[in-house]
Amino acid sequence: MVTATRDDRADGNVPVLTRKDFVSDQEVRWCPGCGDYSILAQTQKVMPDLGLPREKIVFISGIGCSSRLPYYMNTFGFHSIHGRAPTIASGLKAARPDLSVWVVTGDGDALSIGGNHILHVLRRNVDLQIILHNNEIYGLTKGQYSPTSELGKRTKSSPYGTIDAPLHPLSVAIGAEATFVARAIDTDAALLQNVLERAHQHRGASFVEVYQNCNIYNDGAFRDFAAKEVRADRTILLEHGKPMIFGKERNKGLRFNGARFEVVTVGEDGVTEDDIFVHDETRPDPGIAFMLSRMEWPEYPVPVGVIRAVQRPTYDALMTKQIEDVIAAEGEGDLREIYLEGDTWTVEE
Amino acid sequence: MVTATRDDRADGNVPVLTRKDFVSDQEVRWCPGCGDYSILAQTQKVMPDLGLPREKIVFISGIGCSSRLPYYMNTFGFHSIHGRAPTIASGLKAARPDLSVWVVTGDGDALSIGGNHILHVLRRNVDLQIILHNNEIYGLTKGQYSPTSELGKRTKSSPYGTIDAPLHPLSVAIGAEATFVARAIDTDAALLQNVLERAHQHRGASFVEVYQNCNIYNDGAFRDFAAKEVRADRTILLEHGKPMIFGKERNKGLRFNGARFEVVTVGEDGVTEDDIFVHDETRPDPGIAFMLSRMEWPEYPVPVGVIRAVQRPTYDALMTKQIEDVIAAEGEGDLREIYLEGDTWTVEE
Amino acid sequence: MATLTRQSGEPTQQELQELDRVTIRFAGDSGDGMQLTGTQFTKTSAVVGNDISTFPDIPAEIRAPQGSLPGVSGFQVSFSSYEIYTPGDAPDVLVAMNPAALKTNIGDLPRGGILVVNEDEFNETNLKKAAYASNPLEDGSLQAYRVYRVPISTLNARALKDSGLTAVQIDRCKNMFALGLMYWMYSRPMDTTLRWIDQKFAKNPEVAEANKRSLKAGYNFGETTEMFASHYHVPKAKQKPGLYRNITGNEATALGFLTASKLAGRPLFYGSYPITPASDILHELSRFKRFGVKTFQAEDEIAAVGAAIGASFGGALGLTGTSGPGLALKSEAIGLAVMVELPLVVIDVQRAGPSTGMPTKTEQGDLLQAMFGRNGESPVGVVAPASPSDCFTMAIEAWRLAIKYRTPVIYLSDGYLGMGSEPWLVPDFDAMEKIDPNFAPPHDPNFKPYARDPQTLARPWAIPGTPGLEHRIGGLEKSDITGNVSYDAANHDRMVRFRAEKVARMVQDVPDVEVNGDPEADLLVLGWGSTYGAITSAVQRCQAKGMSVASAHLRYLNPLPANLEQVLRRPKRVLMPEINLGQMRMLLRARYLIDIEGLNKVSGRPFTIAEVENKIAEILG
Amino acid sequence: MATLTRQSGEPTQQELQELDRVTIRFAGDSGDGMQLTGTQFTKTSAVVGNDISTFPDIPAEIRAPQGSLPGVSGFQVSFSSYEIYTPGDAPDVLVAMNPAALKTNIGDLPRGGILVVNEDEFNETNLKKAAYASNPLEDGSLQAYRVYRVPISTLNARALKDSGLTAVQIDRCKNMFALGLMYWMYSRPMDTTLRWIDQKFAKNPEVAEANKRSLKAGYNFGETTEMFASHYHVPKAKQKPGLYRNITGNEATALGFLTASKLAGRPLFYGSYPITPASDILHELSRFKRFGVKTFQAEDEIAAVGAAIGASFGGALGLTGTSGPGLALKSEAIGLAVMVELPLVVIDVQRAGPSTGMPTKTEQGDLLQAMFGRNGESPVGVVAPASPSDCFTMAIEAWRLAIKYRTPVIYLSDGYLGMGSEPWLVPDFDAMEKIDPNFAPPHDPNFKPYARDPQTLARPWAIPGTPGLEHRIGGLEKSDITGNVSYDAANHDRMVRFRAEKVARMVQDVPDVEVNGDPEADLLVLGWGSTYGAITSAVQRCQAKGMSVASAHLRYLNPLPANLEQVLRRPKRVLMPEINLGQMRMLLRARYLIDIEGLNKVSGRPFTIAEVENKIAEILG
Ligand SMILES: Cc1ncc(C[n+]2csc(CCOP(=O)(O)OP(=O)(O)O)c2C)c(N)n1
Ligand SMILES: Cc1ncc(C[n+]2csc(CCOP(=O)(O)OP(=O)(O)O)c2C)c(N)n1
Ligand code: SF4
Ligand code: SF4
Ligand SMILES: [Mg+2]
Ligand SMILES: [Mg+2]
Repeated sequence: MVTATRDDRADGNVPVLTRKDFVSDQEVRWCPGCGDYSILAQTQKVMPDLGLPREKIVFISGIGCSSRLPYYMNTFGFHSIHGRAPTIASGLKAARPDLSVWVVTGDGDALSIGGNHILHVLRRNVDLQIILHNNEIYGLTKGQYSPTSELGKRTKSSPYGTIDAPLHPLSVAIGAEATFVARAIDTDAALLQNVLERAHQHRGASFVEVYQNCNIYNDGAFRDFAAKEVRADRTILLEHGKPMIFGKERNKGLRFNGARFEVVTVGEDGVTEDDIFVHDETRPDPGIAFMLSRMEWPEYPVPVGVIRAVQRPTYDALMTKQIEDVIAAEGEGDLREIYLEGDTWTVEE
Repeated sequence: MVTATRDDRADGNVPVLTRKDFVSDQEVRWCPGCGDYSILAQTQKVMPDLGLPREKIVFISGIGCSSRLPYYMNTFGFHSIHGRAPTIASGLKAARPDLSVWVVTGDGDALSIGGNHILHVLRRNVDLQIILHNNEIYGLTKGQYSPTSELGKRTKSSPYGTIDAPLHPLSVAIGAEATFVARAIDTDAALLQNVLERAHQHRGASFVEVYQNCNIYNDGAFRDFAAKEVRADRTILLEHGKPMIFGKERNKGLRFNGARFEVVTVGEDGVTEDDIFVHDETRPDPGIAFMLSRMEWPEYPVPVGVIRAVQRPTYDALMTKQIEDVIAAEGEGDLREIYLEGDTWTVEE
Repeated sequence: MATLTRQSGEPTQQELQELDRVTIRFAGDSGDGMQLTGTQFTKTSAVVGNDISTFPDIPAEIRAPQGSLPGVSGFQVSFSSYEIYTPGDAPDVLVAMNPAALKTNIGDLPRGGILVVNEDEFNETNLKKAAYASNPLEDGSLQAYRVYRVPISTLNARALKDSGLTAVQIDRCKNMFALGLMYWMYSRPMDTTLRWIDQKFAKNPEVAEANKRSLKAGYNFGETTEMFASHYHVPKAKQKPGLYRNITGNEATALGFLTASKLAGRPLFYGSYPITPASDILHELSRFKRFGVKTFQAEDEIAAVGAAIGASFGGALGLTGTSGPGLALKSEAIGLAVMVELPLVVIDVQRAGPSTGMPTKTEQGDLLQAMFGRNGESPVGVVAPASPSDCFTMAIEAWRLAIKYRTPVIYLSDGYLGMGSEPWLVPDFDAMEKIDPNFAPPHDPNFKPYARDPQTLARPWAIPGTPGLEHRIGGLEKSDITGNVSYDAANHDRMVRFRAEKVARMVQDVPDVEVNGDPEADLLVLGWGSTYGAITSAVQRCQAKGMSVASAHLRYLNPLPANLEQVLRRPKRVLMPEINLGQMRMLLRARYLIDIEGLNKVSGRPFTIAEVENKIAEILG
Repeated sequence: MATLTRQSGEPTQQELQELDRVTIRFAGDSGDGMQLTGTQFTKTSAVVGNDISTFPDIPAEIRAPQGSLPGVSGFQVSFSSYEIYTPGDAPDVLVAMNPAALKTNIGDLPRGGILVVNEDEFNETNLKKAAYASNPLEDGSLQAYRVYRVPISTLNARALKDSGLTAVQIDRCKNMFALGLMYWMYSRPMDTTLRWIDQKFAKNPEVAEANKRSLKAGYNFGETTEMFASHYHVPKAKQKPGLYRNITGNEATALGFLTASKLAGRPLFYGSYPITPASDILHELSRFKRFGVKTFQAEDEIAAVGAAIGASFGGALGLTGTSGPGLALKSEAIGLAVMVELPLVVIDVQRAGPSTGMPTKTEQGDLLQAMFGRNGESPVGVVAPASPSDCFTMAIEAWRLAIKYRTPVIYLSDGYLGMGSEPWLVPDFDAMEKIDPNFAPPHDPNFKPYARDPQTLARPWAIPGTPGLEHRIGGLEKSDITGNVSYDAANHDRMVRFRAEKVARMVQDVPDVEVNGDPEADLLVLGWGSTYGAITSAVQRCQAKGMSVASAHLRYLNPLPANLEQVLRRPKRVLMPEINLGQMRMLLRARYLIDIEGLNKVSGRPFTIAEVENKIAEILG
């Protein structure tokens, strides 16, 4: 239950909320061990820090295991239809810029049937947080391959292996003019919370890919690099303004060799920390961010954290501003005046 | 009329065809001065060089002014529905790898309603030629803004200017794993013919953006850099293995400064030709190609020609091969055997 | 129909004849400004007090080569001294500015009709472009008509020779010459148009002056030459007094929805993807920023309806609009709106189908798609305006129902209504009934997302931002009252029937259908949507001839008016004209088991009055 | 229905009773292998010569926590000594492996029914997971049933203690113990299952051995304990002799389409996007690479149908499949196929709607969407299989019609048919009638893309790669014969009527509908699709009771059989049971003006025999 009383809301004061305030009364229905549990938990954890009353927060999802998340959030929620959450969220945010609108989606929901809406919500830069649970499989429909499944994967619908090369969600996003692009891992709670908060702080469309383990139909899809033991050596946490260094010994790094990145070891064959490329999430030109979005284990460490975060006016803000400007310039609309536009005449008694 | 006789076809010999063989009997219905006329002419010009009989060539389009092109080609053609040409082409090519399948589309057809299919046809690398007539407007519906119209553009549907940031078609394509990406200009016949031929030679999905002037609803959209007088200085023709040099005096070039490209003048402040970046269309890593896809006048010259051309097995070839492999390994399917899969029993007389 | 051709016998000395109705069609190249000419003639006729009805005939989507057949643009205006409901079956006068215009329009001109041609344009090249083997002005092929060959281009050029304009600019004025000539022929004053020219070319006085001169030159040409046997006068029509404007269906639709949002005190959100013939509604609404209208040009029709649903979820009036192919794409999302029971209005300006069909042609082919084009039992309200000005009224009605019953309502217009125009008695906003959005109040301890209003069965509209009402909705079946996801068998059956019953109960707000004429007539002609004009005129004429026929018209298609069954049972026979193969007829036959007969035409064109009239005569004859 | 509970009076010493039909439901946690247990029992019963019918009750899409209510999985099998058409209304025996299984299924067990529970699982935690306040085994709430408490887990563990397997592995075998017990209770041989175990665990002899031991242990437990009053025998059913296999509707659908492609000698191309309950068809067809079947898992339903259309254009059998929400998305593209007149088959395995609805539940709610869910006049053929094995036949019929008439055909299955199974008399391919694709020949000088076959009105199928046939098709209205784009009014009207007439003429290939019983009976019960089983059984029972009732069933829905009108006019009354609100009834009422009555249930479940039986009794009683 909310601890706040009506009055401090009336005063517009933000009530003091806890994680529990964001837990709905619905029984959670995911398979035991599913990565979605952690994503839900971290999402509920960061909510109180947003400084918003619950009624100002809306979670909108499509269809998929991941898309059930809104039922478990004690906020407003809309479990819509497959792939269309970004459209509903865009309409809601455009109509109600005062709300904090979150989109929860899956790799199939967002990149298969919903691909077109992702392109356009990103290029319009609607101020939304888009959280993509990427388990590289269709979970809800019981295990067909998805647009992020690796080439050759054998699934119910590809008994002899897939022949479709996968999409890279972050590359798609950057190719679609995304202003905020980040990646997290279901099992890394701290990172995930941080990324979710950054996504909320960003004014514009925030695109967050979360590697999520589907332990039933695609168990261990990310184990190679995301498992606790190897994570430090096989992923790289990007931090703004800091050199791209990773590894247990913090001695591995990324150097730019003129046309692409290469992995080097500081201290070996003359490489010093100065040779390591410094991460700048605010670069206007998305070229470097795009290169980062391509990096895959084992050739590279897998980049996590905020890859790109640039400012550009949001669609909802521009829409509001345009209306304000027009009214300022031409005055409030007068129905009668519009009725009489064009040519009128009077028929006398 | 075709000059070839039945017999040499029967022999599988390719008949000798001329441009006229590819002109259909339908009256062309575009506005006088429309850029589509030139694209049609160049397309008909290159056809004879493909070395294919007409019946092996299919043009599939969506809806839009541009999408009327198939009616004017004396080949097989399908003027389908808005945005869906890539799906029909994918099905046709997968079922009939022996055909040369061309997709003709517009900026609205391909990137607005058809965006999702473009993403997936490119990542699957279906062996198609996709020719996007980009006039940065909805022509057929009489002049609403399109996903490539510049921000703030005033049109019938945006009397106070648009608030949607445009997509960059080539960036979208590269973000979607495209293996062949090129750009041409309607008024540059030689370039356009060359690009069309290259697109056809490429095994896989070839994505070609053609800047096309809509002289009725968006006249002069590309004039600033595409006009004959300025083209040499404001566009750069990318040639594989050659340094990125442009300009009437061929003294301007692109240098990579560590994180992005910059325009330099050879001979000025110590810049020599060796400093100029050499174009390599075959780079496996699409990072540089992506950077090129972002370049816009006036900051940069507008890149034209083939930006990226890499090899990756095509979807249709993989589909055929998978079937061949399975048959080689397991033998031709036997209906009776499949009927009897699982458990059977006999009911006696 | 009293027309010039029937009345006047042999030509006499420029006598002034009185007519009660005239229909003129202006036809020329897209570049000749025919739409503009027709609009001016319409406006002037309205101002002098005739009743008017117009329909433009614009070439298929794009601009074809100058002088070519597909490039022909036409505008038909009918004006009269009595109430009329259609732009007329056939023109009494055809003004053809070039051979192509003649070729494409002459077929519609009845024998003996007046034909005014700009003979200057009948040269080699133009004749070839129009695929004329020989010059129709010479080869006698026009003998059936009363042909007036006017060298309009030359006369116009002469009139403007010292205007200081370029030849091209001068030639552009020739439509004003033609207009002036028609003004003389039908005794119309020029002042309205003269004033309009001044406004339009305020920044360019030279051009303004030229246009005015052309207009007058045309008028004087009629007056001074002996060429014309007679000219005509069409007296005022009796009309409801008040302030009028001429309005197209698409304009009225836009104004209606804008007005609905003001009546509800909630902002209008329009999500749409351009499509002929619905695009104009997007263009209109995007001009209304001053009213806080938000227009969202979506990436496709699915995004358009999705955004509208999102806006409705947020408490705005979520509106989406398209034509048939777009409605097909919206099907799944409309089903979602049915399940989440939010207000939503979907405009379908119908065009000729199936598939891409004939985008610029009209049809009533989407009724069954509107009723049933969704998976599962997915009932929605359906309304259809009967005339261009009625679009205003029914747009407001659509929202009244959608909001009160928390359900999608489909608004079925068509190309004929959308592009056609007629006079509109400008309404008084303050006199209109307000619409109460009736949001669920904050902190309501008894709030239940799917608790229903006992009378309407509507669920609460509980919008985000309202403290204490946090809840989740979605497309999975909902549990009665709580709205939680439910796979319970009995609950599903109950909810399916609730949704059907809720739409059925909208009948509480549907006015009874009226019968024009004897309710027990031998024949009742029943229509819906845009067939209103042709049916009403045809039935009135037959009644005038003493036939036992009555007419009734449906503007609320789902649910149907409560008294409809009676209305259908009283006459001996019922005829239903539709611009489809009998879609509404099927619904009525299934519901009432009455053997309704059909008059069906699917040619992309509206019924002519004569077509309906003949069918009535055939049945009663 | 003769069932155990009605026949046996007081328990006696393990007597062997004869029954003519028994229905058993196995229920347990998703992890307990109930589907497998049920399948084995089914197979054995088939092998011993009973007629069988089964239906699985699988939990909603994803795996719920172990032991929880949503996690319960069930499998119902009915076996008998006479022909049966449904898996039985209610189980005679319920085997509940845990409290959750008991909770969710006990409601369906009739009073006096046999209940076998694994009492070991009725502990604190499990009872809590199942939301039981008190232990039902103790609190007397099960008095109405004949309860057998068997410590299955313990007994099974004891039987396997020296098996060398881990505790977990051992516990996994307990379903075999339950199966063995049921084999004893219904006097079934174990050999079929024993053989199957050996195959399945060939690589793992230890596990095989353990499973076999558990099976036998269960059997012996029944034999040796005094616990069970009696056991039972169900004699062979009279069945058409031949080779049989058990088949689900989705399997039969896949095989039917594969067979159609072989009959036509053209490759099968399946474009689909996964969706419950249609996904299995994609899974099946993707296994058939050896037959050259090409499966395309598309990015969405629109791409799926688009690709199928492209494949058909290329001369393959372009097939696409989905469920209701997906059919909504395919609407626009199906309209394109109507316009270009290419063969296309669209599978809709219907599920409970509207919107996402209840994906795992069955419904007949998409009929009107299939008929009318497109813009404009857009007729298509519609067929619907009547039973799981009939899916094979109707899949072939769909293609036969689509190819002969060059038109889309929608194939309406549903979740009940798709997941249900029954014996299938394996057909002889060589005895089936071939399908002639009848492609247009190369270099035909008279080739015209839209010239029509006088008998079928079909246009030529002229595929790319055929020299001399280069032509263009598309979604704009086509000119008769030439197929060029046409905006001509008369042409459009003609083409609209051609397309309608073409589909109507498919009746030439639609067999007459048969009446089971007296054609002049007081009541005819008419069904379509998956209601066949319940209707047939109910009517047979009522006929046995001497009621004047007959049944007829529709498998061709558009066009309707030529003799249907007669069939409907001869009986005094007609009743139409549908798992929707009366969609087919509406079509028939509109067409024939006959007052057909409805029995409508929309609960996501098939009709029970009793529901139909009672309605018949109510009408005739
Ligand atoms: C229109 C439509 N098509 C298909 C489906 C079936 N469907 C539901 S979820 C889903 C994909 C789920 O995959 P993803 O988006 O990755 O979510 P996950 O379950 O893996 O979290 C599909 C194909 C549907 N519900 N609606
Ligand atoms: C489903 C559907 N929605 C909308 C339309 C209307 N429409 C036809 S073409 C078009 C856009 C054309 O723009 P573009 O693709 O850029 O082609 P262009 O005409 O500029 O060559 C639109 C919105 C349609 N025909 N079908
Ligand atoms: S199926 Fe996979 S993604 Fe879905 S709930 Fe289970 S584990 Fe999670
Ligand atoms: S509208 Fe524009 S794009 Fe279309 S034909 Fe005319 S000039 Fe070309
Ligand atoms: Mg997934
Ligand atoms: Mg365009």
